[in-house]
Amino acid sequence: MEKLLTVSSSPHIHADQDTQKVMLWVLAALVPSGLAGVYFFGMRAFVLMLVCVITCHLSEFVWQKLAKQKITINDCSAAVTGLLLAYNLPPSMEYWKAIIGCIFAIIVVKQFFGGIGCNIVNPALAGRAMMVVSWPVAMTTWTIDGVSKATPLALLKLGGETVGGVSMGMPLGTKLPLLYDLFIGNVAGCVGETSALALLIGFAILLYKGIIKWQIPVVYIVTVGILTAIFGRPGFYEIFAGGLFIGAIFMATDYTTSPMTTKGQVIFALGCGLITALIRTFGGYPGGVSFSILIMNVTVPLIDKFTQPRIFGEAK
Amino acid sequence: MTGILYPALIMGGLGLIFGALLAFASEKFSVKVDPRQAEVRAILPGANCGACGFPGCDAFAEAVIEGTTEVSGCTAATSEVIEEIAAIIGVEANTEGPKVAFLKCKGSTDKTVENCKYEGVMDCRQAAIIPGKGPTACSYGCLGLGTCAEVCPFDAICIENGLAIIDVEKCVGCGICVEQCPRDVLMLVPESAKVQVACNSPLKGPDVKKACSVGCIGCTICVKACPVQAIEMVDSLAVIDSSKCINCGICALKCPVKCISDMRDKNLIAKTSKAPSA
Amino acid sequence: MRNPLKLIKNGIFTENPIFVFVLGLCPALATTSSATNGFGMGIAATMVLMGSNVAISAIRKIIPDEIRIPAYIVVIAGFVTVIQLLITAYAPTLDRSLGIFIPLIVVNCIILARAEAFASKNSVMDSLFDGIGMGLGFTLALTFVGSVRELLGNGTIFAFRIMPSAYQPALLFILAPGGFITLGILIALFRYIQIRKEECATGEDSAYDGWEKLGGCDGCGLNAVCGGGDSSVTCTEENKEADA
Amino acid sequence: MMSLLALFISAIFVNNIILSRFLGCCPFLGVSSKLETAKGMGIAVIFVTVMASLMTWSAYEFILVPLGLEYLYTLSFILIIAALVQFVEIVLKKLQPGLYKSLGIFLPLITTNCAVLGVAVLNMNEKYSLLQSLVHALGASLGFLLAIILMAGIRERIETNQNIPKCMRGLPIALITAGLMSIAFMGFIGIIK
Amino acid sequence: MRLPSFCGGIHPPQNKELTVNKEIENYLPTGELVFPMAQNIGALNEPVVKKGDTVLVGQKIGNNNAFVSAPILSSVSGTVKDVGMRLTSCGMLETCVVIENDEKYEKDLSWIPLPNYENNDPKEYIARIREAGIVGYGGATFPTAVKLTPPDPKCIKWLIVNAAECEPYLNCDNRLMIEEPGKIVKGLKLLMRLFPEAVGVIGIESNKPEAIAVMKEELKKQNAFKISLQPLVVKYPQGAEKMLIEALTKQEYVMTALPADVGCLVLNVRTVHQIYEAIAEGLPSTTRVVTVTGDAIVNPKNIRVPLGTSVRELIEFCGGFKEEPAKIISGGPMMGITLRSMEVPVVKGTSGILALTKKSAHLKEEFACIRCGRCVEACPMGLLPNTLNKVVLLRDYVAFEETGGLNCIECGSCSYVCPANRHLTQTFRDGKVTVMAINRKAAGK
Amino acid sequence: MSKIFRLSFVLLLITAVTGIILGGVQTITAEPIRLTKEREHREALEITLPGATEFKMLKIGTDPKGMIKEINIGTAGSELVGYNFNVLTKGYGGLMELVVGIGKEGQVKGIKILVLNETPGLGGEATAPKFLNQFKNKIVQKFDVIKTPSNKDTQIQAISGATITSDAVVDGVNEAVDFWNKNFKEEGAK
Ligand SMILES: Cc1cc2nc3c(=O)[nH]c(=O)nc-3n(C[C@H](O)[C@H](O)[C@H](O)COP(=O)(O)O)c2cc1C
Ligand SMILES: Cc1cc2nc3c(=O)[nH]c(=O)nc-3n(C[C@H](O)[C@H](O)[C@H](O)COP(=O)(O)O)c2cc1C
Ligand SMILES: Cc1cc2nc3c(=O)[nH]c(=O)nc-3n(C[C@H](O)[C@H](O)[C@H](O)COP(=O)(O)O)c2cc1C
Ligand SMILES: Cc1cc2nc3c(=O)[nH]c(=O)nc-3n(C[C@H](O)[C@H](O)[C@H](O)CO)c2cc1C
Ligand code: SF4
Ligand code: SF4
Ligand code: SF4
Ligand code: SF4
Ligand code: FES
Repeated sequence: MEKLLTVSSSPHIHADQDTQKVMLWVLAALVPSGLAGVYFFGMRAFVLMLVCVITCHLSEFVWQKLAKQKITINDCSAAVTGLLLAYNLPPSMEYWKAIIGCIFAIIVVKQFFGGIGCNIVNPALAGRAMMVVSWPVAMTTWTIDGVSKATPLALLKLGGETVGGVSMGMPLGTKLPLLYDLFIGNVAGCVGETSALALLIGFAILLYKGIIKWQIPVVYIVTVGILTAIFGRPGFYEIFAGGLFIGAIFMATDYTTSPMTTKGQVIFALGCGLITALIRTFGGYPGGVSFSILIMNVTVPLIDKFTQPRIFGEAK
Repeated sequence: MTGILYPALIMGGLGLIFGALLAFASEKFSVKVDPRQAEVRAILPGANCGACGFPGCDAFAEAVIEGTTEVSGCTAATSEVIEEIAAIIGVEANTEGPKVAFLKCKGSTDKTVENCKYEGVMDCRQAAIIPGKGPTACSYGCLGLGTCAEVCPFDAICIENGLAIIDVEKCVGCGICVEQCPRDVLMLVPESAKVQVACNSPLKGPDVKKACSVGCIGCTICVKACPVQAIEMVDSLAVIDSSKCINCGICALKCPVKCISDMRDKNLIAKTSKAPSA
Repeated sequence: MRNPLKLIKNGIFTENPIFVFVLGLCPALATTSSATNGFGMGIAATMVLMGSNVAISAIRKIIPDEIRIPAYIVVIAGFVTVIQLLITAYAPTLDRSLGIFIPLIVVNCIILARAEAFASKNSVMDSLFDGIGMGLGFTLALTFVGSVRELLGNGTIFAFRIMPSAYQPALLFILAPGGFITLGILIALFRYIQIRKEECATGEDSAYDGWEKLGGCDGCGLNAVCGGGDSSVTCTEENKEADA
Repeated sequence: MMSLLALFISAIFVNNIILSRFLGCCPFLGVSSKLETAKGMGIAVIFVTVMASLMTWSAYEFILVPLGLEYLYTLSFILIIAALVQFVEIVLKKLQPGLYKSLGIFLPLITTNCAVLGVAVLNMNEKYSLLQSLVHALGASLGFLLAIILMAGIRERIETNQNIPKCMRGLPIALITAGLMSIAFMGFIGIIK
Repeated sequence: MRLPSFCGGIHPPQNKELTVNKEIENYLPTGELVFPMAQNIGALNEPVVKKGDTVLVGQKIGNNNAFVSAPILSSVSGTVKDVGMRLTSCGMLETCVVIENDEKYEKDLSWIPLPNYENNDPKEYIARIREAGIVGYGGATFPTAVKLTPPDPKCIKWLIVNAAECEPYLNCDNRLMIEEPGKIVKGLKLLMRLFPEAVGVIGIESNKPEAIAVMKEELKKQNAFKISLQPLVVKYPQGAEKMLIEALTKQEYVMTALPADVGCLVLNVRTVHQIYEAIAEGLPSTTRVVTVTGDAIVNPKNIRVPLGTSVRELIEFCGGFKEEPAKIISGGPMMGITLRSMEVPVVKGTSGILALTKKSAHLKEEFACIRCGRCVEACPMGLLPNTLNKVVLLRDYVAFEETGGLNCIECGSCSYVCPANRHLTQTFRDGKVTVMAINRKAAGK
Repeated sequence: MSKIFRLSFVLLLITAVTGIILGGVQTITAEPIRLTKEREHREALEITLPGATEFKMLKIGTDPKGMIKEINIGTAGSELVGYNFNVLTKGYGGLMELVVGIGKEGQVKGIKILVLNETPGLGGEATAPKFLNQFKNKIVQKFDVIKTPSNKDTQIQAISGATITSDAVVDGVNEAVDFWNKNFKEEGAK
């Protein structure tokens, strides 16, 4: 024989998809909201994204080198983490804080647990939560063009309850933005979370390419809408505010930290929705998306355990 | 004074009550635990290798005490240890001579023919389920993907040139590698048996030759050469009966393809004992 | 009597209660939000440890096995209360920042573990030095963890500003999660150094599996109390001789 | 001041005894590698904590306070807990070997569990009534159960992971996991005002 | 209307167009023919000829009297050149009878149609099927005579013809239905005499419109009112027995049960076809239709080949390679096995010869599982492939069994979809083999 | 039976001895502890009500919200200086206890935070003079929290990132002021 034949176990063909392609599609789906972010918040937002993506990649590379592991930065998952983390930061965030957040996300949350696929909570969200806890002021300050603004959710929170009748020092006459502005993203908020429109375009891309299924985002968003309405807040307005869209579409759907089966995913999304609505209505933070997803991430092993598929032929 | 009396009284009272309660309870509800179990556990090698068939050394110790298993069940224990255990539980130990693992294959990469490329999980057991029981030309020899090295709890095996090399100093004869090897090319042999056939192929000479230059071709020269008739042919593979073998090494000298190992052979000893631990 | 220096060194390095045994985690996590607190806690625990070790060693012969645990606990709790009273009287600020964790020294696993594993088997003097060693190990570990957390989370160590003022401290580290994470990373580092040391010593890859084992029952530290004491954890005479 | 329900919920989630109060960390880390055992430990802790709260509250209110011996609380609480635990253990071993096999083996570990004494001391410090003490004890120990079960679920998943650096396997990674859980649980802050 | 199907499954590109319109050609080999003695599940055959014997087409050259076995018949006339070890498609040297072809194709004249077969006791069919060496051509090569003797023939309610041919690339069943539908329907009718309670169902994936039309026509022509034809969703592995039964009868059965337990018997198209030929035409199992295809083949074809023909001859018959093949596969791309040499014979189980270039034979590195859940979704058996993969690699075979690993039908759907390119199915093969070995050992003890 | 007796006796011995020792230590430390407590208490009162030299605890009347824990009246000689209010208020991390000193005219003379469970670096900054001094010497019916620098007497700028804590402190102060207005205003004006 001229050249040796390859022997292997079946199957011998493979779907035209691999980890890298999946991640590249997620990045592609994130482009519209990135553009919206740059449009509304200026070039600083772009630099912030760049800083985060580069830091994430670099820290993954350095760690894998140090730990003498296989270098897997080609799979681009670090880029997804970095970009999503950047999208979750206020545009005025200092770069060095963002860098620390990225390092935390990649090294502590992802690589300590064994790298891609092994982490137990969403790295980008854990990075963000770490930053919220560490620098709460910076993480809740929204300065656009040097003017401090309030996010729609913060305003909602004030509208919902007046703390001891104290005016929270908002510039006088601040009103809730119009639903239209909220939808296209012309409001204060994190770099990539404001434009529901751009995020929906990303959602469409992901659905079309079969990267994610519709269940988690839809169930999550609908649950939040219904529950907040029940809790006496403007449910429909509510779902476009804050990080719900980016969380539901891009972060709750992270493969590694969401359940494997559709049933499990629905339970997961319901849980996220419930906790988000609770935190938004009663909690100490105006937005509860990141913490809700993190809390539900922790329960994923148990959800997985109790929603195993039924083995063919076996009684339920 | 009450500042000292009261606490003393109260605490003393509490102590009295609880002391009585506990003493009463421990008397009334006492359950016997066998202290020998801890003793046995303490002298076991503690590798938790599971070769004894129990889920770890603790379970083995319990079984020994209960008498549900042989004292010598721990393959990792030296005979002294086994005797010690036997002394603890008061039975006669039944110790055979120590055994070590032996690889019935000499087909290193330079001695065998490569007839395909393998793609898949780099593990002998996984490779052995592809057609031909794995990617090597000979379906009986060592695959060299190192499953045995990975499972050996004593780090006694390393892979060199596509062959598993056993460090007889480290090997305790637990047999785990033998069990895990998908090609059944490892076996446990008495440590004292120094001469072994290092081939596992039952195929006829010409077929063996096609795949490997050091395989047993079934020429029966060794059978004839053996002064004590310890060798017989099984399916054109020479098999040495270690209970008859007197370690004379004549067969190893006579074998035309040199597939009989004499472990006293200088080169070989040098090689196995300095084998780096993986 | 054994070499007191050796006993002390043993407590600080070889058998460091926090980094090796991973015992007494609650105070190690709760009171290390600053170096001062960690240090204070460590000293308080050291006092109790010394006292209880000595006392238990002294009365070890008269305590029947059945009531061993209650008896030890009473002795320990006695010392804790004494320390507590003293602190309230003479160091009220410390009292306030350590809060509930002073009475909780009673249940600090290290103290009972040392009582069980060491004091109940060894002479008074040895037990004293063991108590000092263990206490110092505990104090050093706590102070170290506290310093790291304070540095990152407040920019200071023992309230001295170290970080440049441009550094806005990451509050995370002085809050609950920071405690877990810092301790986890520090223990991992400690182990890493141990593994490296072993590799250097033997020139081989380490078979340092003790760590893995520590994750199980053996690592629980309550082991000594629950009766499943592993001979490799306790500090018995034979071990020491083998050490020497 | 707080309604009982608020007290209960906050003891489980907001002031989770492990993730925000750091009480009972040793068993939390030591006994959480398997879901089954974690469950056993959690249930045993519930039982002992509630019993101990009842007894320590009574001892404090009826013995120590009348005699002005409040400073002896540490000593008497721990004595009560230790004796209680040991007594229950001995009795269980003899009378209910089945239950002992599933729960009893955790009992000795509980004596030195900060959570039990911690809850008793907190009850005293916060001047809870008997009912409040019991609700608080139940909530706190349920919080322990919740945390340890979640932890065990996670650890079963990461336990066998060969990619975790060697020096991090076992306890260090469990501690970091606890840290991440604790970050997540910070989301509950403020829900109960 | 929604076509019936099953849960899970995948949609690999079909690639059937390479040979879908190629009529079945006959090929008569020129070189020596090799007949491995192991060509069916069950007992191994013993050679019943010696070197130097002359044999005729249809003459028995290997036999075993065990219940689960099927004899091996020569497909050519000539002399026995050797009885010895030859490389076979399973990659090992195995006992084979090698026959020097005299190219005369003289028939063994004892092979005649079963007399009066349309009216006599159908039990006689079974003996004929066995003598004709018929095994399942669907891939598992289970001796058909055994399959047709369930403990209680009355309990069989469905006689299912598996014409799904869900494997990409392959077209042999499809072409057979288009070209010789009569024999298939007649064969099924004969079989239905064996099972008076049963109705016949032919399940065809809807991507074979021509075959569906032809078969429908044929059913009408033959007035086969107890036989129905059911188009099925195009989805792999629609042809797997369990999935087919679920699609057609809405019944599931556990791993340890047999189709007969839910009143079904499943036979491949060619099996039914061959049964008819054996009974009505006196033609034993000596040939089979093979699809030779793949992007490395110059001229892909469907060929009727005498068993024992070497793969190299077939490929040369198809014009050889236009590009260096990376893999040559016996069977389909999902379940087939790779050959390490072309010098192996076509056997009863060879449904296709597939030569894939490097491009289409996906050769990529394995990465860490990202828990995407695709494998779970794809698994038609409701298993957790990523978990099973993990436990096998940790050698925790007990966990493998407990997690239901033995249910795996090795369909390869999970590996196909895995974006991390994990070799899932491979590890399950090892898991199944090992667990079964352990259980056998335990049972033996 | 003798075993039970022996065990109980040993335990009795140990506990009793411990009890005696503790009793002893307690007797010794009781006085310093009392003194420390008293000193701290007095310090807090002095800081919040500069000028006063003697303090007397008042019986609390009716406080509908239950926020006022203790009231002291501060005098210098026979001269009334003002009142100290120990107020409980609910912050971010739990209960806070403040001492608010209110002078004769109703001006806030000083604030000290006794119990604080807020986050260090955030709510923890409530003890900083920068924040507390905003109240000093203001006579206001009711303070408000704002987030920008204040320009009115009634406005208190919140600690950045800790609105809840700021609210809590202001609430507490307001409560004290309110109580003073209702009960002591006349007296003070006298
Ligand atoms: C060991 C074994 C025993 C079998 N026994 C029977 C049987 O008694 N009756 C029957 O109808 N089929 C029997 N079968 C056939 C199977 O049900 C099935 O039809 C055959 O394995 C082919 O299925 P496949 O190609 O989907 O793998 C048996 C198969 C095997 C492997
Ligand atoms: C994954 C999988 C796919 C299969 N696909 C087909 C198929 O497309 N066509 C077919 O006839 N048999 C297929 N089979 C085999 C059938 O399960 C079954 O064995 C066969 O139809 C029984 O008929 P036979 O005994 O005549 O071969 C497949 C089996 C498996 C496990
Ligand atoms: C870890 C952490 C600690 C916090 N501690 C406090 C605190 O001590 N006091 C407080 O009022 N708010 C605290 N917060 C709440 C947030 O800062 C909250 O967003 C803030 O009260 C409202 O923002 P604002 O003050 O800028 O309006 C904390 C938040 C986090 C994440
Ligand atoms: C649909 C999808 C969503 C993702 N979401 C996140 C995310 O929210 N945060 C993140 O760090 N990585 C995300 N990733 C990237 C990657 O899965 C993640 O880094 C893994 O958790 C690493 O193990 C996502 C990937 C995909 C395919
Ligand atoms: S001896 Fe067996 S297990 Fe070891 S490398 Fe060779 S084939 Fe693999
Ligand atoms: S080489 Fe084999 S028999 Fe020897 S110790 Fe290792 S696993 Fe056991
Ligand atoms: S190969 Fe097995 S596990 Fe994978 S999809 Fe098929 S049946 Fe499921
Ligand atoms: S398809 Fe692959 S990557 Fe996805 S869960 Fe399964 S094994 Fe993991
Ligand atoms: S120190 Fe709290 S449980 Fe160990």
